[in-house]
Amino acid sequence: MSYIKKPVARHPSLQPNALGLTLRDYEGAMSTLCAGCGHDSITAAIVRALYELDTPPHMLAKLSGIGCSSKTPTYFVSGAHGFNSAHGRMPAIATGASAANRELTYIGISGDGDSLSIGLGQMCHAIRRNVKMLYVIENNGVYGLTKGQFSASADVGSKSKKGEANSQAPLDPVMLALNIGATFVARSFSGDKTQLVPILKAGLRHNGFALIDVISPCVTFNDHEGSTKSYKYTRKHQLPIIEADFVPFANEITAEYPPGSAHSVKMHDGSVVRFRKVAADYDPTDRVAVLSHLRDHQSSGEIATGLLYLDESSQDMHDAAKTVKTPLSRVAHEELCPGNAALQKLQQAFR
Amino acid sequence: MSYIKKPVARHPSLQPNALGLTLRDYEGAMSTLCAGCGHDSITAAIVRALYELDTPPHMLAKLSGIGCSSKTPTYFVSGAHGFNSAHGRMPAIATGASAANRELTYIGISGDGDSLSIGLGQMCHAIRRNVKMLYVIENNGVYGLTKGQFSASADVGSKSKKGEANSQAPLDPVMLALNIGATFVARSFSGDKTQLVPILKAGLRHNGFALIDVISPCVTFNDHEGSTKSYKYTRKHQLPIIEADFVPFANEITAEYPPGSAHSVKMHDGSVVRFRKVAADYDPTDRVAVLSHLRDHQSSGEIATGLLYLDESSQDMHDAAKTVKTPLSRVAHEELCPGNAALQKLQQAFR
Amino acid sequence: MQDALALKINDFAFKLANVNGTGSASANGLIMQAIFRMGIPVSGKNLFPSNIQGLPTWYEVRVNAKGHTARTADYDLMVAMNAETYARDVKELKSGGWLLHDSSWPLDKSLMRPDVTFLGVPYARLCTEAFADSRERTLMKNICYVGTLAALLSIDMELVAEMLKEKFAKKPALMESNRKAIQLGYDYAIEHFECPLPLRLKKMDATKDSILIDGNTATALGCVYAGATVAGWYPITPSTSVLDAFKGFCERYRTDKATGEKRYCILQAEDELAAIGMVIGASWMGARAFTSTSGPGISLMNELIGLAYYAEIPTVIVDVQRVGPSTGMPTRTQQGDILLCAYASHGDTKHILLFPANPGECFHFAVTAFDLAERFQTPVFILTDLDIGMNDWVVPKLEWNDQYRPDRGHVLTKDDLEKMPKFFRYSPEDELGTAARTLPGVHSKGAFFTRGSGHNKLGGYTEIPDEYQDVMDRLARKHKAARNKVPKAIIERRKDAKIGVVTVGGCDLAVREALEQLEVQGVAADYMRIRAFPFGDDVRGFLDEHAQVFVVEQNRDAQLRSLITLETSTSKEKLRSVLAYGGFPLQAEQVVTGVLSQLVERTVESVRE
Amino acid sequence: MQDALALKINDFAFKLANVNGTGSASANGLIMQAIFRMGIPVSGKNLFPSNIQGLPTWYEVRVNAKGHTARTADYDLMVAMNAETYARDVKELKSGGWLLHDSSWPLDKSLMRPDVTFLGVPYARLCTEAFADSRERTLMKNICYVGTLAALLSIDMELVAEMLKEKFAKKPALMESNRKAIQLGYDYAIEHFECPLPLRLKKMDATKDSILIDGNTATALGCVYAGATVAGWYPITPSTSVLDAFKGFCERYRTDKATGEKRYCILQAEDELAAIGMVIGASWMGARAFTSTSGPGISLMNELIGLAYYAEIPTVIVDVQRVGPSTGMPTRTQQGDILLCAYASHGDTKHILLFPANPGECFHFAVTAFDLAERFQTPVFILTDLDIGMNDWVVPKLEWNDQYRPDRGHVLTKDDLEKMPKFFRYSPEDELGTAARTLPGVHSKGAFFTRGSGHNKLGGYTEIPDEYQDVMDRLARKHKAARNKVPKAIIERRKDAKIGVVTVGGCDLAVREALEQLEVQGVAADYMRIRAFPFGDDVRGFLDEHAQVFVVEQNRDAQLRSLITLETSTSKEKLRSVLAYGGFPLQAEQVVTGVLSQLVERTVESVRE
Ligand SMILES: Cc1ncc(C[n+]2csc(CCOP(=O)(O)OP(=O)(O)O)c2C)c(N)n1
Ligand SMILES: Cc1ncc(C[n+]2csc(CCOP(=O)(O)OP(=O)(O)O)c2C)c(N)n1
Ligand code: SF4
Ligand code: SF4
Ligand SMILES: [Mg+2]
Ligand SMILES: [Mg+2]
Repeated sequence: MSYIKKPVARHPSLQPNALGLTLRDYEGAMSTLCAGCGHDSITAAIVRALYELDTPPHMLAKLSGIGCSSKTPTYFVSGAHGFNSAHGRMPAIATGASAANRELTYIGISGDGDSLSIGLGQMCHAIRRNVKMLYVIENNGVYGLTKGQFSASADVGSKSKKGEANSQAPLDPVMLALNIGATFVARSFSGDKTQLVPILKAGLRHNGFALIDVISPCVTFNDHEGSTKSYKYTRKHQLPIIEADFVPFANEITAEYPPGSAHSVKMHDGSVVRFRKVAADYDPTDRVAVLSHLRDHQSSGEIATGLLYLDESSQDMHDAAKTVKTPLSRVAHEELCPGNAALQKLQQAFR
Repeated sequence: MSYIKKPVARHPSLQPNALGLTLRDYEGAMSTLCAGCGHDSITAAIVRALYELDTPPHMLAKLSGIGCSSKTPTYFVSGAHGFNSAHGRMPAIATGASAANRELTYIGISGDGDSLSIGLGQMCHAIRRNVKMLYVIENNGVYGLTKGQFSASADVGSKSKKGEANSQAPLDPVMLALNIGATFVARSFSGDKTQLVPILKAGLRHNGFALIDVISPCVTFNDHEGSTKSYKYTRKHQLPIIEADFVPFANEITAEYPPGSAHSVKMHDGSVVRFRKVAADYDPTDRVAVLSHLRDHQSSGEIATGLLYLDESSQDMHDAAKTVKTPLSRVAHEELCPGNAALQKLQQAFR
Repeated sequence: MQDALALKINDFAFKLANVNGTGSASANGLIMQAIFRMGIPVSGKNLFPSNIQGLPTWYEVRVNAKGHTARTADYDLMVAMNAETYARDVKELKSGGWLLHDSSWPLDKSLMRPDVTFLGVPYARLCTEAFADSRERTLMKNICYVGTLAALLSIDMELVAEMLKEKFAKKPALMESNRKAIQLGYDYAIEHFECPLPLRLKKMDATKDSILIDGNTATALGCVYAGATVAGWYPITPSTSVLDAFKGFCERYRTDKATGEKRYCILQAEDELAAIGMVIGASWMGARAFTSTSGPGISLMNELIGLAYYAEIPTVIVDVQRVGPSTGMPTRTQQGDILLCAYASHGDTKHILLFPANPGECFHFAVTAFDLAERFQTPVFILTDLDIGMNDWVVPKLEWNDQYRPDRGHVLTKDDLEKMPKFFRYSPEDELGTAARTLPGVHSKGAFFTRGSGHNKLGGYTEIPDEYQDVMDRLARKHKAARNKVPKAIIERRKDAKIGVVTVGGCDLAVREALEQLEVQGVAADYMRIRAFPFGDDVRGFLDEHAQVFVVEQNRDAQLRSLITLETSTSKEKLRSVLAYGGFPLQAEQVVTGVLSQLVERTVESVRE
Repeated sequence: MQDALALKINDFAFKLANVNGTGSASANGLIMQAIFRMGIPVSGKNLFPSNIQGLPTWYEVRVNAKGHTARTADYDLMVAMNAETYARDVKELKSGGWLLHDSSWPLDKSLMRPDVTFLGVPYARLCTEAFADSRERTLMKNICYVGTLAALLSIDMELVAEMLKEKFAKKPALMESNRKAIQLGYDYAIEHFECPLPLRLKKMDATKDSILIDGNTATALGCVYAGATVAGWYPITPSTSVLDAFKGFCERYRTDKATGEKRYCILQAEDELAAIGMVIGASWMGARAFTSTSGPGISLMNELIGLAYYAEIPTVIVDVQRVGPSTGMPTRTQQGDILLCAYASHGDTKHILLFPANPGECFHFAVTAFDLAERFQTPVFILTDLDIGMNDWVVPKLEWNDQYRPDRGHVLTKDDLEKMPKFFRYSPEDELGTAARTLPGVHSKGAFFTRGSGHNKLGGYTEIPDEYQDVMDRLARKHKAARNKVPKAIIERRKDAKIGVVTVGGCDLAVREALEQLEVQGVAADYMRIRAFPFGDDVRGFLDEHAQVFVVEQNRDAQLRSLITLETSTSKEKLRSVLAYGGFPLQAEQVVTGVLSQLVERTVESVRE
């Protein structure tokens, strides 16, 4: 833990957003993570994204499982509703929460252990349901809070602090998510805030499950030589293959970006994600193409980053279920209880 | 349940195998499944595969979770060690069993509910560990034993008996397994025994986790019009894209099939899998190619079947862990207990 | 033979042996319903296998004018339609009874019984002659015996006809073949047997204000009326039909006719760990949410139940108990999850349990469960069992008070929050040991951080002993405060009763019947049926009043008795157990012998002393 | 000030306040080890946060010639190295005590205490002058105070030097800087303070036949010696180090020097549901297998524990208890899983529990656990806790009997099978209520079908009540039969003792110390430490002998007392609870007040009566 607050915290932009709130209003308690932990940079990016999106703090629900990563919801937006739940169970809890109140904005923070080991099943099924939420995996290749065991995202050959090499094939959340039909898939690096912030914003506006896998080095247990999740290694191998700008509804100039074109995708709420390709002929709306494209980078040892895939046409959980627009938690009892007359009528069938 | 035994059972080939056992010796208790259930045909194929491979019954361990599919281990090889465990937990139990005794042959039987819902995490991690076992998913798109709810493998739009359409994207065990690094991936159809038997045999000989997804219609809850897992639908859309013959070690003529060539793959124990391509330029040893190939079929609504992918070069769980060849369950106590002298020596470090 | 048996009117039992998946369910349902409509107290117990098609299955019907409709194993009549179990079925029939069988095939002479009257009807032949389609022939064979029984037991054929009309209103063809089959069986009986048997039915009007309903349907209905909007569940016998019914009712009552929009959200989870997680998430957001499962599911929910307890999130869990341990016998009934549910999860935890005894109580307790869960901000379990949940019961018509409004417990409104300087989740403590909560999205001041890790009374993270204990002690007080807010026990006293008999849930009818029999044998006992945990003063009072108390329950380890021992001041010495845990619904006989045998013991002992 | 305090030799306590992740652990370890090597009974309690780096952490050392080394909260000396907690730390120090602090910065005057002697050493300055590298400066600051304490408490510097040699044999540079830092702190003290303090250490030879070891290491060692070959686990504080140690020992003793082949297989599972599954699979195959976890893990294993119980598969589960419910306080100690483990899973289940009190017993009970698990073919829990598992304890050297051979229980050999006509898994029943099992792959006749669903005594699937009950009743007999095969209780009697005090596990030292204090105050009590469940005749005997029994345990709900109440004939009335559950190791004071307060109550009551 660092007694000095993170940079962002030290010099908050005093510029208020549309709600009249400053960046500082989106901060949380002081981090208790190790100084230099990648997770803290992600926290800072989340703070900025929410601030720039003018999110009313109390309309935000931030959930997590258990782990160093899962501690971070305490470190942003004190004014939001937080739930630091149980190890690997956040996806189901978020699903239920969203079922009950579709009005709030949901952010789930998880770790590679929390999401790819104990929580693998729940994460995959939350993706299948396309629960409307931003799902952040703070991926460091180890179990930080339990002191550095390999996680399921550790690469083959990656060395532990004690020097032993991991022998099991890694689970790549990006590939996995694309494979099982995720509608928003991104990868970034805690050290690359410029890339991170717009992706987070787009994810927060996505009409469904927005998964972002963020390589987030664990300085204490996995930042050494031989680790493939260290700052050094990631800086060396990270390759932004597509850049995304998020253009909120207001400032949108539709003329320029014919909706549907591969260059810009119109979000559910009218805002637009504008893609600027870095890698030639990369189409972030073609799942199959994206998959093979990523495989190529993988085999050449590169970590492709960016908002890799986006399908805004899909239905989220509520669309598919045809749930009322009013949050179920607010539907009046009268609208829910059929009453005695109906009961008596019904019981004629029970004779 | 049919009071008459399945055909195979009625006319057992009286021809004894190398162990002097006939087909009948590989049968189990009478099936209590619905007459016509796809699972029973798979049982019959397993019986034949084991008979043809001359497997000593008591050297076989058959495990399952819970479900109609998971009941089937009772219906084959009465002389084997059976374990009908708990819903979704068979992969872990099989992993532990194999860790304790690597000499036995392991068959795990599961269902789409057992493997893709409650057991998804465990199946994926068993694949990661490359546990040496044949893993059969008897896939009918529903929870049979609990009377027909959609499972995670139900296709979008597939109709339930009551007529409602499934809205969630299906999990495809084949794609999933390929994606997370499975070393043997196959798909077949309970109605296609000729294709099934050689695949099962190859899987039983594979040096790692051999996954075979078998479409196995549920005649009672998912064999109606509008279902995409019915006999009719599957017969119509199944497309064998690659044929595999299994050539046991003995009868192998290495000359003809240069090992390593795409046409034939030499198994760990010396036997050979010979591929005969149906689809042109299909290479069952090239993961990426296989993936895109399968996607193409998928998008054109075809169910590609066959031994789709095989990597015999990989290490199984024990190879990776460098476990002794002797089953751990048989290692003598003397070899495990360091004894008092060692204990006294060790304790000098505890002063 | 027959004279051996006196005339038995509205007081007998019969059993039907079938093969499952052959339509016998609907035939047996018809019989049960007809008797019900004749105004006679009746019960039907479906003893089915954990299998979909082809295995033996039985259905037991008991009629009893006095309303004693608990299960009984002494059958006056056996309908033996399953060749596979024929031998066993013949044996089970009581001496002097009648056995109805399909005489299309010769009877196995070795299985004849001189003390039983065999009535043969060539069902297979009759149906082969009458019906063309082979599948129809098998199905109608079973419908056919409905007619025969109508003749033998004098079931009102008018009623039967009426029921067919209602049942097959939309399927005239099916109605016709059913009618035909029934008539066939009826005519054959009239023609060949002396009908009715001394065993017969006579119209009463004991059921006109009652309905025929299973517990799971009633539970689901209760959840709808309580205003539950979110359900997270995973299929498991015998609880699946709770969600089937909930879905049905929601489609009917909660779907906007115009837009098709749904005022509910049912989530079929990937497993029970997810199901309970969804319920916790939804309740956290302020919706009324529940899950329904059985033993194995409770085991899997164990970790998150502790989270809901410690983070104080209202959670309603329906446990339709089946036979454990492990997979056990999924289609058999038991009360084996009492202790597990009372103390579910690691660390120090205690929960609220409700024990309905019949579908009527399932309906009302479902509503109570939500009120208690929100009032005490904690998990509440509704423990029913397979017998209550899946069998049809005759219960008084359900009534609903339209004045009912959900008890949301201590929840702060927008205005409350507006007025207060600062909100803390876990204090101040009110008289129930709870503290005010807020619902997300209502007001910026209402935001707080929920956690399953150590927290102090302000909701802040803590690792300080006193702060931790502070909250844990309040949770203990809270559970204690629930004592007299939960449903009271049902207590029935008898003159000069020396002993007390305590029971729970589905044991009700059998125990009440047993007490009558005991009284006849000179043993008067007071009765108490516990309906909730924690135990209220009424329960404690009853226990204190009696020098000897028998606890009747359906499990091996005397779980209710254990809970009483731990959670009341009753001395163990006076508690004795009567246990039945084979998986079939409890019978009065089991209770009578259980009590008598130990009364004897007792005297022997006192002699010894 | 100092004269206010008499000379205290080998009988005092001090506390060190640090920031975690700054190397204080190794400094504190050095001190503890040095005192141990001086032959003085000592204990060290590490009170650390659930965090990796930067939060407050404390280490408490108690030396006591008489061997009373349970935790005590009355500190004679405070080493206050953490600015963040300085205020709290000053307060906690007892009157007349000493406070050692870093005088590089001025002291906050408002926090001065007249009744305390403040000893300032400019650690930061000293280290900045002495060391170049900044990281080294922070680390050495902590090492530095080791020297000061050596001077103040007269810790033998020779010993310290020796220890450094051993510790840094391979890192001469590190050794040098450590030596230097310690010397700095030492010299400064000698120069500025009157050393040693009246508080001081004097060599004894009470520890020469002892070792310094934590419970998790000892448990792991026991598993190695028991011949466990398969471990399935998932990381969780405070149990992770069991597997770290097991791995270390296996690499050392079970790896073939030549081939590098391993005679063990450790599976880091994806979660606890998988971990227990792996153990069950491996045990089914005949290997000795175990898992190690803490509360949340036990909750997740709940379903499969029932499978192991019902299918009768030997299973060894280590539960290093931490504070619940839910995530609770992961780095604090408690005994809150006793009831959960005793009855884990749905349906009727009962398990065998072992309760080691210190690392020595952890070693031996680990071996016992495997013997019992195989002998009774059932799950066996080893319940330790964070205090036992993660703190270093002084225990007698471990001895191993090379004659030991695993008790595999009732297992049929190839020959046995050869001779017998047919093998049935669950019968015949032997005197322990178990039946013979076979190991897969041994003989064709040995094959059988294992299931968690209903089965009869031949191992066949069943849904028939009697057949099901048959097996369930045997399981109950089996658990009962284990009573006198489990480790006996430790019983210590006192002359004219009127009351009995019962406790379990890590409460041992504190309770024994408390009983001495009580005796001084005229309250003589007999002592019993329960070491296993089911309770043996020894336990029952002790309970029967005493008219009043106090049960001391570390949880809120009196879980051990509850288990005694349910599983013995002891009347509840005579059982009283002394509970401590804040998360720190138990102190004698808590026991003394707990007992006295209730003794008083008692008399008051009797007056009332
Ligand atoms: C049921 C359960 N099992 C195990 C643990 C212990 N545990 C806490 S965090 C954690 C892993 C965290 O790893 P990850 O999700 O990658 O987060 P990180 O600390 O690396 O950010 C584990 C195993 C737990 N809290 N609960
Ligand atoms: C923990 C648990 N939850 C739920 C169940 C109920 N259950 C039994 S089988 C089954 C699903 C089986 O579906 P599948 O695996 O596809 O097998 P199938 O019957 O379709 O062959 C379920 C949910 C259970 N036995 N255990
Ligand atoms: S241990 Fe690793 S993941 Fe955890 S806070 Fe420290 S650096 Fe971050
Ligand atoms: S229900 Fe379906 S899956 Fe089960 S046995 Fe019948 S046909 Fe097979
Ligand atoms: Mg991690
Ligand atoms: Mg299925």
